[in-house]
Amino acid sequence: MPSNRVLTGSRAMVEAIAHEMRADPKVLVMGEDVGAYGGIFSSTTGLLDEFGEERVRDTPISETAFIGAGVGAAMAGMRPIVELMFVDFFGVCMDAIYNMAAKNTYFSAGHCKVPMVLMTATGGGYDDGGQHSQTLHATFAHLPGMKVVAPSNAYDAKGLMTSAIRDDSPVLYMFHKGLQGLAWMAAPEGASAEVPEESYTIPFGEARVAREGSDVTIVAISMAVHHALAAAEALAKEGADAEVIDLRSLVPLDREAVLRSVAKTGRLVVVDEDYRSFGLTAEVITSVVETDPGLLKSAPRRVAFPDVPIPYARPMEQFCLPDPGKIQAAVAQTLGKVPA
Amino acid sequence: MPSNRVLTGSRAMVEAIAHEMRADPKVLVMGEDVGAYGGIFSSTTGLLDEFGEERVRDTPISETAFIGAGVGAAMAGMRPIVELMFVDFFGVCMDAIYNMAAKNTYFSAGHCKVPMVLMTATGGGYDDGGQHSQTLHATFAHLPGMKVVAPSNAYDAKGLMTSAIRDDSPVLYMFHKGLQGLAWMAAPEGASAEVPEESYTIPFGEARVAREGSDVTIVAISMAVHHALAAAEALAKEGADAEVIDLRSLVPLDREAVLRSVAKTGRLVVVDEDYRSFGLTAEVITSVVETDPGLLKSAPRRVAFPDVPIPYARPMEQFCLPDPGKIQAAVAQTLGKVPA
Amino acid sequence: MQPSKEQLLWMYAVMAKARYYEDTMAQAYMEGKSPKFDIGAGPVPGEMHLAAGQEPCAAGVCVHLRRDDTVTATHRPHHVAIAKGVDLNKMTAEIFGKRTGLAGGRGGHMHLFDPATNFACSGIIGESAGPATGAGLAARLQGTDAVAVAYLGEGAANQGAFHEALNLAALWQLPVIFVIEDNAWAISVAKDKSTAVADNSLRAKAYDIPGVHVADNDTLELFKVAGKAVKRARAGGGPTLIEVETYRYYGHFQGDPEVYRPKDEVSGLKARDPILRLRKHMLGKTDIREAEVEQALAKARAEVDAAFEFARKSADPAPEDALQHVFA
Amino acid sequence: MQPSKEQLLWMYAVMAKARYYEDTMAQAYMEGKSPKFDIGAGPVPGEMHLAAGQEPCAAGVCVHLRRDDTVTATHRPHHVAIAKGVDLNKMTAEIFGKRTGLAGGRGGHMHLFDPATNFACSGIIGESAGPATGAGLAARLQGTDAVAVAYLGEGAANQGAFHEALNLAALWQLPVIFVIEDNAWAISVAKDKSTAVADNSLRAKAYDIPGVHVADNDTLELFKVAGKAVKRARAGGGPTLIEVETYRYYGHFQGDPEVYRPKDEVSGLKARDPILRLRKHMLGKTDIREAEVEQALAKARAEVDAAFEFARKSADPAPEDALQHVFA
Ligand SMILES: Cc1ncc(C[n+]2csc(CCOP(=O)(O)OP(=O)(O)O)c2C)c(N)n1
Ligand SMILES: Cc1ncc(C[n+]2csc(CCOP(=O)(O)OP(=O)(O)O)c2C)c(N)n1
Ligand SMILES: [Mg+2]
Ligand SMILES: [Mg+2]
Repeated sequence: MPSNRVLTGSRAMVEAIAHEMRADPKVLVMGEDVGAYGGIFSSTTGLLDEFGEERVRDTPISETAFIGAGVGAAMAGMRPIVELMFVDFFGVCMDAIYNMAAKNTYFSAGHCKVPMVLMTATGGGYDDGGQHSQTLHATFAHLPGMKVVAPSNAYDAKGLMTSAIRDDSPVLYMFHKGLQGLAWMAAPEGASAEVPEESYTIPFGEARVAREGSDVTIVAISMAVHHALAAAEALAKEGADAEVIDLRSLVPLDREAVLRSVAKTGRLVVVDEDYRSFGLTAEVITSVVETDPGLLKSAPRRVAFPDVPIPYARPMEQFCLPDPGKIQAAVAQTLGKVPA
Repeated sequence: MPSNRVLTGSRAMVEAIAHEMRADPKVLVMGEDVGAYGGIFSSTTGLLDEFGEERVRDTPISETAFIGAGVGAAMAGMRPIVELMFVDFFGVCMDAIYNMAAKNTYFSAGHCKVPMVLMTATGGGYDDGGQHSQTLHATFAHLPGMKVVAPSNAYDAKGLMTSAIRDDSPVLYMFHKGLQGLAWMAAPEGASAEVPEESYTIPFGEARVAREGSDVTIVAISMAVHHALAAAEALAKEGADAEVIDLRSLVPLDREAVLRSVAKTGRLVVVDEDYRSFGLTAEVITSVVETDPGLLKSAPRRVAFPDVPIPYARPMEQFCLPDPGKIQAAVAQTLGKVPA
Repeated sequence: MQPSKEQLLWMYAVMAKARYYEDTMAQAYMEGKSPKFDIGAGPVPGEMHLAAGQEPCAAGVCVHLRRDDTVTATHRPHHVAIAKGVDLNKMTAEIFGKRTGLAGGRGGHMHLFDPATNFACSGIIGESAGPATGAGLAARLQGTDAVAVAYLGEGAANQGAFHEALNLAALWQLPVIFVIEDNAWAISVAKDKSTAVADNSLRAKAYDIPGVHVADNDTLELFKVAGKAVKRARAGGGPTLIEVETYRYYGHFQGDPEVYRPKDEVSGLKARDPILRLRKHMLGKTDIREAEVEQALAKARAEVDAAFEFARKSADPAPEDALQHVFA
Repeated sequence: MQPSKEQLLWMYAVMAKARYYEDTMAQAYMEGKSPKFDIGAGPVPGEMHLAAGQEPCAAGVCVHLRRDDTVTATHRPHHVAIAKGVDLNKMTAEIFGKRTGLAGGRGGHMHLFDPATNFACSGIIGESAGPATGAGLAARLQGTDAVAVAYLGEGAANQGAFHEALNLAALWQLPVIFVIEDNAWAISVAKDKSTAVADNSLRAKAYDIPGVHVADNDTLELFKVAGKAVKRARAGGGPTLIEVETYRYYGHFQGDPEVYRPKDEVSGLKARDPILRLRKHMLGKTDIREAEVEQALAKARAEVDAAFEFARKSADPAPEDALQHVFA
């Protein structure tokens, strides 16, 4: 693969969508500002020009209607990709998502399929306040019937999107704004990646070992993977060798990958930008201890957003967000370096 | 207290509401069929007759509007009690709940208060299908800014409702249909209870030891408490002495009570009617092990609804629901009686 | 536009079948639930919303539909499912929660899904509007002249989903017909306690589409109105909103104490029963013979009896099958 | 109904203050964000939606309001907050994310809450409608003649919350005025690509309430229309829906590439600037003297400059204070 193929997350997403739209006339895109604007977070840049207004549809601010329409179109043989601009807006349209898209397959014993991708922007760190900065991984992963994916880099972004579009079940595709490589928002090094031009898929439920290590397992997803990797580098200098697991999807959840790693390291830190309680961190930790609490040589730690709405002022939001420093501190605790 | 004061859950709720309405003209009730019908699950029986149409308001099927109106009325000095008929319907109005009611206090640094009670019916077991049988505890407990309570008996139902109405923060009051003591739906013995005539409060975040025991801790909430108690009785016959903790509220969550009990028993089973993954069971288990994994002598177990939509047919729904037998089996595993 | 003899007989048969279906279901549902009503007992699980009295809404619209047209119905779906041609055995078995049901008992009375006839329904008020709009969009993108019909109760016309879907369908000029079954009640809440306008068809003005009101549960009038709307939609003329004044004979659900409505309301309505009125019309105003009508009636009843027989005889699902079909 | 001299001067001062506020904010916002725009840099955090051009919507309505009346605004709230009398220092400090802000920096630009003036706003489209309806209900239950005003953009008129709240307010005849600021755009989506009717005031028919359209961003016309609506609401006459044709000078948010709108659109709009038109009216058609106008202008600008000064000088919040005030 030519090394000039380093793409941003958004370019990678768009490439996957465009490829599927070329290959399959049943694929269409709907959402607010997905046309001329190209998606507020550049998730649809250029699609209108190539595919036209019939297949790339700007919608009114009517999430209940256009996501419901996505379900209806999917059941009628189309493969809609629908954008919910910010995941924070789920509250105005959750019924169409969790009670319809996610359940119609079950209610019909699989006789009806809902091959819809709902893509939505997540995450904070750029001071956008409490209704535009949430992650809400667990809000969706807790409810049955949706596959839930959250890529951490451009390579996965393309492969997971291709898999999502080809999946006959509804897939919630959660992309972190800070990983899109937008000209106007800082992104971590490593969010952009070499991306093959040809189409490829990444299976759901297969975590990726982002960094091998032997002393402690750091489990993360989406943006948190980059914080985990940065922490691991810093820890290496202190002589601690951390393994970093990128879950890539919440549903299905690759519990085996976590167990394999913890069986090796005996120590566990789980990092998530979503709210702390009743979230991903608890699910991962419980998945380990319910299998065998003996695997853990020390108390597991979670690094997540505290149970408070997301504050607007930078110092307060940064205080709450996971970051490499907080992860290092948590790892240090699991290593018994500091009092828990 | 006269022993002829054994009330059903619904009677106890209504008594608390009526008492507060008499004491405080700011309290009103809004929702679908809360007037002449008295609430589909008898949560408002008789209130219309006593307080009239201005304070007991039947609404259109417009949850977004009337819950949003509840928020506005609360911020304008009223103390609305709003009913969402089934918790399953949250999808059409979650924005008003989690983005407004739950966040306006924070967004105003407490200068604005939202003293609203949102009461809603939860739970299955009577074959009502996948859009009318959910529990969804974690869906609300995961999101900051709401207190979330779920009584298991009439005594708690009254005390928690009184506390909820008097609280200056939004409170989600989740009552299980099967605990209401409805003439047309079976309820477990123990759901009805002796209830003092006079008004009293129960603080949020204080779990109740429903049964003392020394061998294993069974943590539950709402309907699951009754399954846990039944399992404990059966286990006693087999010589296992189970302690049953009724959490009573999810937010705040009484982690200390769980830790105290597990410190004594060394074994943990968590029971919840809500979906299994990313839920209450994982949060409780993690709260223990992140404090000290050494507390556990065996792998903790969860008994919860599997990650599938709720099936309609009785044999399939019963297969999925927590029950005493499943809890006994889980306890047996923690006691090492059977291979995990 | 006058219905042909075949259309009249078809509508009559559908309405008679739907009526007999609901009356039969009312009986079956109460088995094991009386004398003391216990929702968790008896052969028929769950809640039960019956549509006796509302048959015109089903027959008068679906008579104009093809198999490839989509219908999304409500929590009160039986009459519409029957009119759309959903397999009566599988549907009844589903309502009985049996292995042979449309979804093997996973969905149930409020969740009848039949890809063979493009029929679906839902237990959430207003949920029919979005998917019908999407089916209309699919037809347009697939280049067919199929249409979609969304059924809603008059109570649903105050749900946000109704507004959003009508605007979207009108904006995109999609082939969707929105049919409001105004049975005057949303559980215990009367229309004038829920809706700021007396007639929901007025709301079509908010979307610049045709809105038509059909009074007095009139099958023949609805036949005309719906025929025009379907024709218009097929021709690319966009959506229509129709409100039908209809009657609800049973309670909101079986077991409804009905404390909220006057005891004599239903008897008053039954005096204008739409099936009897249609029969009267057929025998009085057309050359249809009583024998033909009786034959249609007998056939309809036989099919219903057979369906209940099939459902009762069918096996329960295996409990552990609850775990299947979460994903495609 | 003609505005008094005081009312004219008040509206002019509010509009001039709002305009100067937005222009000043536009500058401050870009500090540290140019040459390369980085949303996370500079003294002003987050997104920034400015309302320059939309001042009539704020002044022409709020001139009729009292302190005890409630206003719920949108994600584009500054002009309305200023018209309602929100403390400019605290508001600006909040937008700068400072400790001295309305909420100590927890809320920010889209979440300005001021119990002193009963003002609130929100970042979710349509979220203003429900709470205003509730404030109207509270006024009625408390026996006062206070009213509530909900602001919405024209794009919000297609959100379910809009429909539900209008029906509820109309049904209960609550003292609520719904004001749609039609600035022709919802981010990049033009009104005719989002809304099936050209004029949202038509939608009042769906709720049997008065609907009024105010053309061409006309402050004086809106003054009349809003005055009537507020009077009606105070008198128990129920809600009114008003759509105001207004202008958006800046992009949707600062940093908006505006690829979607013709380059000359804004210059065309500015030729009809509502503040200049109001000034012309005051000087031409009333006995208000230029000196009075200039004085009002100078005072407004001084207040804005002082507020920015206050905000810039104020301290950042303590990071750990993020954990406070989740509950009352
Ligand atoms: C979003 C939502 N809110 C409330 C309910 C509970 N509910 C079920 S049927 C019903 C009344 C519906 O009235 P209408 O739309 O007129 O239909 P009808 O029952 O009269 O056929 C209500 C409130 C629901 N299922 N979904
Ligand atoms: C429910 C919801 N959907 C989408 C958005 C994203 N969004 C923010 S502003 C906006 C456009 C709003 O247009 P309009 O209502 O006309 O107000 P304007 O920006 O023109 O003042 C959109 C789509 C949102 N904040 N909330
Ligand atoms: Mg009805
Ligand atoms: Mg606009």
